[in-house]
Amino acid sequence: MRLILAAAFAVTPALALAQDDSAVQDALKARQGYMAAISANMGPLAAMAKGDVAYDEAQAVFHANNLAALGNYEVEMHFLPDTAQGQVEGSHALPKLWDNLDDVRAKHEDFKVAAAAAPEGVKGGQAQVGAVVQSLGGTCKACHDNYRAK
Amino acid sequence: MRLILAAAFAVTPALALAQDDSAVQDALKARQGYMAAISANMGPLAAMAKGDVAYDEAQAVFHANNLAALGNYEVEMHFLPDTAQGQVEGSHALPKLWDNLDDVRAKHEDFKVAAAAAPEGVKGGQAQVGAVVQSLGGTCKACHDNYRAK
Amino acid sequence: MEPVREKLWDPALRAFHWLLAFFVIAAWVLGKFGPANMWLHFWCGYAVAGLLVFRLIWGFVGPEPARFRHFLTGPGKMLRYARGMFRRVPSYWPGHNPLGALSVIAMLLVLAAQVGSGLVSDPDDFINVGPLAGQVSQATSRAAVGWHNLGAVLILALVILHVGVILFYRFWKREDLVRPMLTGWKLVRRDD
Amino acid sequence: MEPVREKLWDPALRAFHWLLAFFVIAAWVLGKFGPANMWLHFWCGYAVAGLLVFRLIWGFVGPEPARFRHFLTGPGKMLRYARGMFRRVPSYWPGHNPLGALSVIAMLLVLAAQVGSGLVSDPDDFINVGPLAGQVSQATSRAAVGWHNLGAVLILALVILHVGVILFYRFWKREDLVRPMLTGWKLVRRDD
Repeated sequence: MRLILAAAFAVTPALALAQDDSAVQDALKARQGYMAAISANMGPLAAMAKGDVAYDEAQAVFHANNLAALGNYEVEMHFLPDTAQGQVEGSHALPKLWDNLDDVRAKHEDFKVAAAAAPEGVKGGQAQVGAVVQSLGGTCKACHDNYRAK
Repeated sequence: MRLILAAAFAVTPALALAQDDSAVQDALKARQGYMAAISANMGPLAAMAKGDVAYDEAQAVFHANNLAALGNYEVEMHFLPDTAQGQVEGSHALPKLWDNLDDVRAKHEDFKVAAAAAPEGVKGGQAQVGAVVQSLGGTCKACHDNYRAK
Repeated sequence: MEPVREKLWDPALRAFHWLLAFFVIAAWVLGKFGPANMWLHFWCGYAVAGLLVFRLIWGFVGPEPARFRHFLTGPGKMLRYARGMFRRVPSYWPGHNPLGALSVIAMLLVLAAQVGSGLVSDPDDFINVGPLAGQVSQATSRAAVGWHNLGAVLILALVILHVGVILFYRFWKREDLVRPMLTGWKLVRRDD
Repeated sequence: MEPVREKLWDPALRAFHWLLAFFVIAAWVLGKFGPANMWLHFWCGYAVAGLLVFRLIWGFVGPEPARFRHFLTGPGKMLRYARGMFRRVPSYWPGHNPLGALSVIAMLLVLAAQVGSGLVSDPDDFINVGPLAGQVSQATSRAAVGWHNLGAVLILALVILHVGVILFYRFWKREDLVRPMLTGWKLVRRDD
């Protein structure tokens, strides 16, 4: 895994040199779109957990499946070097993210594990959705607390 | 499946009314980020298929896994009604996409199937990657031809 | 003066014409209805590009009826020709007539533009990326896909016009333009 | 004049002080080191909010030493107090001294701001969304997370200052300020 990512990052600078700005823009688009997608699927689950929306198993499973798919996506590849807040316009990632890639990887792994359990986890009722939202939300917070600009 | 999506779309307008512009922006961000992510993973595979980059099984599998994860994501939820080109700034989706949602769904299913086969498919050498890129690229084209603004 | 049967179109020009027709139609059909992998469409495009280069050269060094200076005339001559166009008699014109010349030029220009936009197109599918797409900006290579689509519509319109006018000559003016392009021989009258 | 032992701090004020200390510290520690689900932090925050409301009311209707008008003085009095501050003698001050009053106000304002930013914060984790986050714009609720973080730093600074000054009084000026806040009884001298 490390090797693959190392290889990916070895190739990346070459691409970045070729068309720097567009590569950066694509990276921001991909990673911020990833977060928007997580958010768009967490939203309905959180609303169900709080009771703002009636529990609907099929819909809960639908969003949980989407989150599981996102968990399997290695979004780290879009965190190109030198694309932190202050380095490129529109980035909200703190520079220290890049100094703690092992930690970031571990936290993303936590999200992946929580998301993988979500499709089964949300079945059975509102309380089930609540538990899933808690476990997923915790992994959001873990990373946002440290690596997202406030 | 239809029912879930129907339910998803039944909830969506309520959200859209609550904070119309931000919901639309989030939808664009999520779906365009999804495309950017596909592109960012297809790129290295296409380069390998063409021989621009040396074949590297681990890296090919890495990107194929990412594409498989994206295939499992139901991006259709981000194609909110009235977010076609001409209706919202920055959209490149043609209005007829919304008139052919069954076809769009079928085409996304083709991508999902092709992407699911990619992680095993790319193993074995450059020619294998070529075949995977062909089958995946075909599903890109199928949808772009009809539903993406030129 | 009576029209005389003469060898009007040289063999190279006739070969050019039918090869161009073949490759343009093949490219067009493959483009619209062909397989997702468009390598055949690409090669048809390269063939069209080669044919266009030949035609450009032939327009300067080929036999008289093939030369641009022979059939590119002024608006006066075009108007005069257009005025007599609907008479139900063959034109017996020794080459591209003044109006047809416009159509020839339009066809060549549109095809050249179509080749150009195709070469730099990037439809974002990773399999049908034009060979020169990397030489232009991403915005250009994406826009080129749109121009290429538009070009296909223009080409269809020009081909329909071309075929329509040939049918008009055949059934209204009673002049067969197809056979001369196959055999080279045409009934012509040189009275101007 | 000799200092006299008198009942300075009323029971409600003392309860307020120690409850506030408890909930602020609990909220702070839970915020930094607590579990991902911050419902305990939230309830500490609500407790702080309630205590602040009490203090605001008590500042107008409570016993004399608790009233704002009693301890909010002008800069002259503050300067005079500051000048004598480093003498190694107890202040025997009958309430919040003119400089300490500044600290009280700073603490109350920062805590009120902290409660406010916490109520409208949305840290985008779907579990710790402030109860009033939906009442403000998304940009505001996101920015509020930043203000809330900044507030935590300010509170830490004020608490350290508060404890530092108490230690300074205890060991430099040889005046115990903690015991009066527990018992209510303090040695005071009313010579001004």
